[in-house]
Amino acid sequence: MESVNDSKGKCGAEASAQPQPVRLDLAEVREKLSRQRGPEVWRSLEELAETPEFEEFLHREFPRQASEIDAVSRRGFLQLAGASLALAGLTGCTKQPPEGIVPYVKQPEYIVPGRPLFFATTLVHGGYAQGVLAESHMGRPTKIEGNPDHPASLGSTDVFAQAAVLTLYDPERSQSILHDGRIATWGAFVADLGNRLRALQGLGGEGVRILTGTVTSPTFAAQMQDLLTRFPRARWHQWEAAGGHHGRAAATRAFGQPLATRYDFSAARVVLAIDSDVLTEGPGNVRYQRDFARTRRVRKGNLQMSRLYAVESIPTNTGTLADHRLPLPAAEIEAFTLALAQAVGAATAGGDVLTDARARKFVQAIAQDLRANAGASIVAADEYSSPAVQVLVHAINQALGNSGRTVFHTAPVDAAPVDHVASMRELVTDMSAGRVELLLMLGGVNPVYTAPADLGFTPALQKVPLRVHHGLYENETSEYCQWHVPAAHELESWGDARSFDGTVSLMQPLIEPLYSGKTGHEVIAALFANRADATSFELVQAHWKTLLVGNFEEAWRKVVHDGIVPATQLPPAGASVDGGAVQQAANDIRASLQRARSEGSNKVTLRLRPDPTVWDGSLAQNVWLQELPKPLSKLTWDNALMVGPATAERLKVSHEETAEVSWNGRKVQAAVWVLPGMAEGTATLSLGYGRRRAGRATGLGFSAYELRTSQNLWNLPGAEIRGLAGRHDFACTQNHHVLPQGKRKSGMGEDGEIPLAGEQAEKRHLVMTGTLEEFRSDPDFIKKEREEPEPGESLYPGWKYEGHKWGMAIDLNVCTGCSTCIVACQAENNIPVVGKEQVQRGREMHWIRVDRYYAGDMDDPRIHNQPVPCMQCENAPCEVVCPVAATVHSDEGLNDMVYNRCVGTRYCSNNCPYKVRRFNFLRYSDRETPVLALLQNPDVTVRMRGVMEKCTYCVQRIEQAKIESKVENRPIPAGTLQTACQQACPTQAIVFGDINDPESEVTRWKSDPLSYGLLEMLNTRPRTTYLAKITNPNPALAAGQAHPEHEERT
Amino acid sequence: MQIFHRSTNTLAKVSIFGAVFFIALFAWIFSTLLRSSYATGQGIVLKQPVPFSHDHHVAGLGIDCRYCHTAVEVSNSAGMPSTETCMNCHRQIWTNADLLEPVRSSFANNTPIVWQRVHDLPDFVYFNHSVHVAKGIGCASCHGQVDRMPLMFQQATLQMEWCLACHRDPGKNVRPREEVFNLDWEPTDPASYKRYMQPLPAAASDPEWKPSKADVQALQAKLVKEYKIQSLTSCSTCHR
Amino acid sequence: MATIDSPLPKPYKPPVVAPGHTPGTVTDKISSVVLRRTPKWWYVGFGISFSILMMFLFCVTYLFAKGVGIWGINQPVGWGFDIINFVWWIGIGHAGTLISAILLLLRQEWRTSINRFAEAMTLFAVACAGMYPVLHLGRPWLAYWLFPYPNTMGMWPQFRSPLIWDVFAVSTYATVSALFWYVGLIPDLATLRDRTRNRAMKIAYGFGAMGWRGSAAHWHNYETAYLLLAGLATPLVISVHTVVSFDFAVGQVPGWHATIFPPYFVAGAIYAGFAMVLTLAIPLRAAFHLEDFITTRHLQNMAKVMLATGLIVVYGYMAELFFGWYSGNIYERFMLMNRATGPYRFHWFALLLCNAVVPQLLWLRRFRTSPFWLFVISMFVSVGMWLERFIIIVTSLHRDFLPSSWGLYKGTIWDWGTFIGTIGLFLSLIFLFIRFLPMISIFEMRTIVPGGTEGGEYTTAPEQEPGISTEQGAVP
Amino acid sequence: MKRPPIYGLMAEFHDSDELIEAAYRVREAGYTRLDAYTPYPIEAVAEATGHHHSKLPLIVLIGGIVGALAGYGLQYWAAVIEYPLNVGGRPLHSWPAFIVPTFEMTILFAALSAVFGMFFLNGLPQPYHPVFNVPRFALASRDRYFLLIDARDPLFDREGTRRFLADLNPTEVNEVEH
Repeated sequence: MESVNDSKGKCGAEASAQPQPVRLDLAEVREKLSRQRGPEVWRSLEELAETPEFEEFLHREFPRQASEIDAVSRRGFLQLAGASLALAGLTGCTKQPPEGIVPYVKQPEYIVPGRPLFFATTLVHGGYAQGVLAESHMGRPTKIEGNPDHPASLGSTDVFAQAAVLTLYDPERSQSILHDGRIATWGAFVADLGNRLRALQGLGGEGVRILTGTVTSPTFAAQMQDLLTRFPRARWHQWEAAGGHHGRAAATRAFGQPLATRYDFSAARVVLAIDSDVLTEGPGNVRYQRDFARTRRVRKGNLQMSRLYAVESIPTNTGTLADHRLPLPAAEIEAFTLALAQAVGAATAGGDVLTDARARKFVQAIAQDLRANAGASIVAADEYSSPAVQVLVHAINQALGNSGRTVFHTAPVDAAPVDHVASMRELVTDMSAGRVELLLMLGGVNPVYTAPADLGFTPALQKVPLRVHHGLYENETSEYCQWHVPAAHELESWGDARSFDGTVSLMQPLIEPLYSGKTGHEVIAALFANRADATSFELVQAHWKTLLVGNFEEAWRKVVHDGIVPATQLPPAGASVDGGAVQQAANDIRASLQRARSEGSNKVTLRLRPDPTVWDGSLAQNVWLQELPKPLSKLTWDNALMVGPATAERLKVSHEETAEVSWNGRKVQAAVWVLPGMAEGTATLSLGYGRRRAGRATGLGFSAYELRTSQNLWNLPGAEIRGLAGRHDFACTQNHHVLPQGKRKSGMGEDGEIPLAGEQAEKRHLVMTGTLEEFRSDPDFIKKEREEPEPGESLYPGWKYEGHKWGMAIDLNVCTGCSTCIVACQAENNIPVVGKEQVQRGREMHWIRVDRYYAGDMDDPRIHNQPVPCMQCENAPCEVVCPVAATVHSDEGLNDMVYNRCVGTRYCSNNCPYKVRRFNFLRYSDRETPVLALLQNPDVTVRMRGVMEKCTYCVQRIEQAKIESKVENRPIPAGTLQTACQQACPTQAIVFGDINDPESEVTRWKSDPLSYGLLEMLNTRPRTTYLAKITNPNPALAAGQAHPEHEERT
Repeated sequence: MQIFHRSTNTLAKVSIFGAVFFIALFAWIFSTLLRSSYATGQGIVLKQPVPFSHDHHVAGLGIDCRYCHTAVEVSNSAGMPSTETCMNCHRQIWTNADLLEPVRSSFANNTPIVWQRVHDLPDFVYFNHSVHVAKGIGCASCHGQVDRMPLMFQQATLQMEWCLACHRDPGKNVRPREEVFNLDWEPTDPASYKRYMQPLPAAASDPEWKPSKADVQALQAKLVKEYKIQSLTSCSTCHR
Repeated sequence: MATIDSPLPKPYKPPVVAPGHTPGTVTDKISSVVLRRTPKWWYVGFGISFSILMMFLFCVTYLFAKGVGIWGINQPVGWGFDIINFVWWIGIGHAGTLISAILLLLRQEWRTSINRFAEAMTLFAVACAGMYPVLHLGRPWLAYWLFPYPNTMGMWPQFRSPLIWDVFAVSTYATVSALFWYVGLIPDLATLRDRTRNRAMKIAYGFGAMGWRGSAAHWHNYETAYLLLAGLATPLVISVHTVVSFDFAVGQVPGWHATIFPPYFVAGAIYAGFAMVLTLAIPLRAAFHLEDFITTRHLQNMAKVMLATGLIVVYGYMAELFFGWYSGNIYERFMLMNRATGPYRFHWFALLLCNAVVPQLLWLRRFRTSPFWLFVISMFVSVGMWLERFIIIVTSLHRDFLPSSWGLYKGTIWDWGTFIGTIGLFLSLIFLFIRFLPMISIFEMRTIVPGGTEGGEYTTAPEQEPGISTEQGAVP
Repeated sequence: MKRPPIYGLMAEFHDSDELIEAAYRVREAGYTRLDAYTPYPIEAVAEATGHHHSKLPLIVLIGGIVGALAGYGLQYWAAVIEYPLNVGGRPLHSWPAFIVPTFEMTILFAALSAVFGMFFLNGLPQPYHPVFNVPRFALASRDRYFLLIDARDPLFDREGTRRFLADLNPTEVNEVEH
């Protein structure tokens, strides 16, 4: 497509201009290195990385702790030039600059100028597939939606999928093949490696090693098989930093083979999450959320509701939804699991392992509840629990007869289910022994940064004569490689991958590779099958030619169209847990419990987790994810060493204080963040930060990998935390600010603001809650709490809205706080990213936010999530005060915001009781970088400096739907008009529609007795309303754990 | 002692009225400038790579608008013809006219022709062709008698007040859907009037009869009803 | 007050003008200030103020280049120094018109010697205030959209918005006080025209005097016009700060949405205004030896007005607290608790100290009659009134309805630069004024000295005031 | 009537009472075209010279009314007729909100008509005036009081009037050139 080619040219030119400085720096170094080899020189490279110049350069690349005065000038995209350009931008009566029209030379028949197209394709995260529909405007992918036909999506997505488009256009992506830091050609690359390989081929590929992440792509697997037959002595290693290591180990122990486990939450009446965020993390999370939500939608007619227990050491989104949440230290959780296993007869009873009375009470109650719902319950522990715990969990599910009903064990989903840790260890030993001639690292793996610290990967790597790195970005690893090959983004390439349940879905390109990236398929084919010109299209199609049944052309066409290959879901495998393994697990737990309990009180268990937004660090350069407030902590642009208030007290460390974490002689510095709800004696630090070579993400946060060893991937018992004097400025979007005096009260934000906020939130009935029991006994119990003013209370008569009357309802009962809506909104509405320094000043731009409130005891708080978009008030306080009528009501009751009329008094924002308006204090939207222009949604104005903006209910979608209905002279079909947040929401917690239509879903929700509006007593008459959060406590526990909501409303 | 000359008295008095007069004058100049073709680009012919004549192709050869502007009925953009569209004919005719060299080379080298946009709305305005066409707003209503334009120019001011004028009273510009692409359609032409207006006024039987202003308004009122045309002046109708 | 005779034996009241003055002497004395050679300290003072003004221009340039993001404002706190300063200056800009208009209607002859520069101060304060509504805009180059004028967009201002009311109120106020001031100046300009020996100045003053010659007929229309203007300015001056208070009272925010605001703001304005008049009058009086005309009587009366309005303001605070408690509205209550215990508690206590505690000293004559103490106290009041606006705007906004959106505000160096910069502008204008125009209304002074029709009060001062240096009028 | 050789005769007095006294005498003598000049407004002088009513209040009243109508009219037309918009669910004609600008417009127009009305009635600006030809008239803006008899007065007689004025014991009598 011409337009694409054309744009591609531009971007190439522009973007290669941008990161020039770093290239040059390293180029010089590499030159030196290429002349004389040897470890000492490499060390000098690391030294260079520490030099002030380099540091200084990094800071230029991504400024941090910007000071008061020139904070602004430091922000790259705010040059004066820009400002003056902006002046000419949106003003009412300026003369337009001349504009060209570039029509096609030959117009593809399927393209209608101005109309978007949707293509089914696949995005891969941690090796697992999520089927998506990509929206393409004139050949530019601009937005990702879920693929309704795909089992891992059902039309929704997670945050990573939503943010994928940004990575696609990211000007920081590596843009050309590099040889020793100098730009080289694909031909040269193939030639160079070809020579080496020919030499090695004689030896059957001795010394050829390939390192990838988790691979589920059938085509790629087949290619590897073929490769290993041609090069029998070559080895394929895998390292997925945040992969399913414990899970695989546990399965192998329990079933003798690395079976995969998946759940069917729609069939579960009782769910117990053991130290696991099973609902919102992992390959199946979107599907799981959808299924689980189905069992929680309490409405007037429908009082069926599942029950969720969460026993966890770290507060999770799953925990926030739980009817009963029990915070326990990691070791105690293991004990808890053992006790539970004994209680349900999954493990042989033998001595009470629990010391905590409350835990004991929980075990009894839960066990009873589980037994009562045998076969219709799920006990879930995820990757981060020890294998022993997971073995017991398998046993428990089996004992309860859940296996095969709600819990399914299938053949492994990944193509080569090896133990990644072992695989890495083998690789490193061979490298250090000099047995590796050529190491080919595919798919953006970054072992220099992510490999277990104890293996000593980096020094070993330097013993390998030829090192090749292939990935989207240059990173710590590519720095150590002679060859770097840019990878093609999923949206640029053909491919295939399996989702959590094994279903294969197809990947098709929406745009030619912007930065001439190559897919893994192509690299393998070029190097090992002598097919330098083979395209991934040919390779993928060739692979499926034999496998698709029926007429290939039709079948292929259908597969490409639907995005999924039919009947590829993995069937449940009958598997039984080995009794010995259970016994073994029990003993292990007893042993570790011994150790834990004998331990000194100054020790904590440090738990490592993948970061909720940047995952294992591979997404660090995606600024949407960086600026996305992390669930619960609401941190942006950083990770932190999280501890509970009590623990912080005990360890004498305070909020935002830098501290030293030491474990087994390894030390890391990190800043402390006091997080309510953390279990006593537990600390957590997420992976993915402290990158040394990651463009704009360089130097953000603290690297957890330096503590992570092959033995302890997730749990580091007996870690020590020592407070240092220093301070770290975090950027948090809720109840946390840089204080006037720059001082901090220990923990809990300024002057203990966080508990105060929680207390006020409950006083003000912002999140209305109740129990299923209350609802059953009096369906109107929420109504009675509402402070809705009488219709006649206003001096003025109300407005009548004929025709459409748009409204939205949000079901707090199923909102997990996963924050997908935020990124979806950002992508749909061209919402700019403002950067850490501006977030610290409280200027983030997200149109929808997820409010989080803690109430009660800060060590075991009640946690509420509440998504807050614009309320589209009928009596909008913002409109009355706008002097220029830049925000007024539409005939359909939308609170229109007209950017081009706004003069920026900010009066509307001051007067908005919901504080949902966002102001362009500076020039936030990047108009300099051409490639980012391709990302913009053409149906939404890109806002300039000095104007107000806010949620519009995706008015561009509304207008499009209306126009189509008018042109085709038919009503808008039900369910076709969705807002971006609604469409992306995995639990379908958001519905939007026409309130004047009695049949519409939104009308039904709003007429439910659980429906209420935020701050109704202000008589703003919000169009966005909420459904109260209903919990289903276990009577046996409710007594003990007097349910908060009672006193809350008395 | 005397400081000022006699004449200053008159001068001083006049200057007071003069001030008022000058303020008024500047206000008038300002508002005319804002509406001048300098500010609006109205009536200005832009230099195009190929001096394409709508006059020749539409009036002369009778090519329908939609032959080139293919998307006008289905999309917000009317769509610009691809080089291929031009070549469909110019493979056969005027195959070596110098004027058409850019077209041929574009087709040969597969490089798009870059036209100058004549009707250029600000980026914060979202206009949709398909809905206007569907509601019976003729091309001529905004683009003027394109078939009388040897070289294309912008006929209307395209200023907000101009859009509003029609959005507040769409009846003025509505015409039968069948006539949307007929650039010369005349509401007062008896033949066409009789075709679309039911019931006809009694006088219409008279062969000499011509529809009066009132008759035309009656027709437009009928169409507005029939096409369910609303007066849309909400901001989000155009600004998103 | 001064002229109302009480049945009780009259206590000693210092005269409004020291004895021994005649129309001639007052004319010479006051015009001499303008006609004499410029004193050294004037250059120094003006130089300093002007350089501050230059710094202001620098800040504004940077502001226009970068955007309001260079200030400390943020999501919950959308208004900061910009609107605080606006309200503060507008408040200060009330004393002048009040003194000249209301006191004129009340026949307070003591106003005569202070009204002229009080009016000037009003104009300059309004000029400073008037800039902020433009500066605080995200897109200041579009400020003209706030005025109703026919445009190609077919758009008009949104007349329900208090900001539009501000536009009308402030521009009207600026115009009317300018006219009032100028009309008052005409006869004095004539005086200067006849006094100055410098040809250029003669023309300049003559131009301003419009050929005024003190004809009886003219005086008659003139007096009528002046009286009518006073009558119009009085409701106007009250309306202006009422409208400014609407900016907040019309809002929903707890701490803004209060019916007490209009009276409480007006009182506050007068309070601040008189404070500023004193802050200027006391040094000027000393610098130009005007003790004869700005006597302790004036200082006392102004002090009394300050005390009275100060008490009204304090009543406003009390009322707010009471409403907060009595309404039982949890948002109101929280807002007040937050003022007293939240992150800005120190500002709040400082405010109470400056506005409520310190001015109570004015109950004592010793402080009322001591220029030094009056100067100090009025400084306190000026600071206090600025803090009051800070409390109203910032502490109300930073923690409003949704605890999730709470924030903090802190002015940046640019906020301070702009604020101090406007003070530079203000002082520069004041310096120019005292240099080139009579800072006391000469013709009105003539009316109250012996020989003047209304005559002075012949109460004798206990100690004789220093003699007057008369300078012969310029008669060729 | 042909232009008399001089503009008139001007007598200078030392204080206001003498001036008032003189003014009455002049009018008793039947002079009608006379004017007095004083350093500050003196009601009695206005009475004496017969200038004691002004049309200004009426002008101001009219100005005020026009302002009020213009103010309210503008708002009503813009908000209800020209571009009716639903602003925060308030009715198009939200009269309470329209009061403030109306009031301000009233004051503005009234004030403007007061000032310009005064200029108009006083015939200002008039930088040149014959009286300035009398050197000592500069003191009229200090502490001297002047009485002028216009030469166009029917009773005016250059010598006679001069003598008549001299009898009112002024400090001097001056002829005023055109």
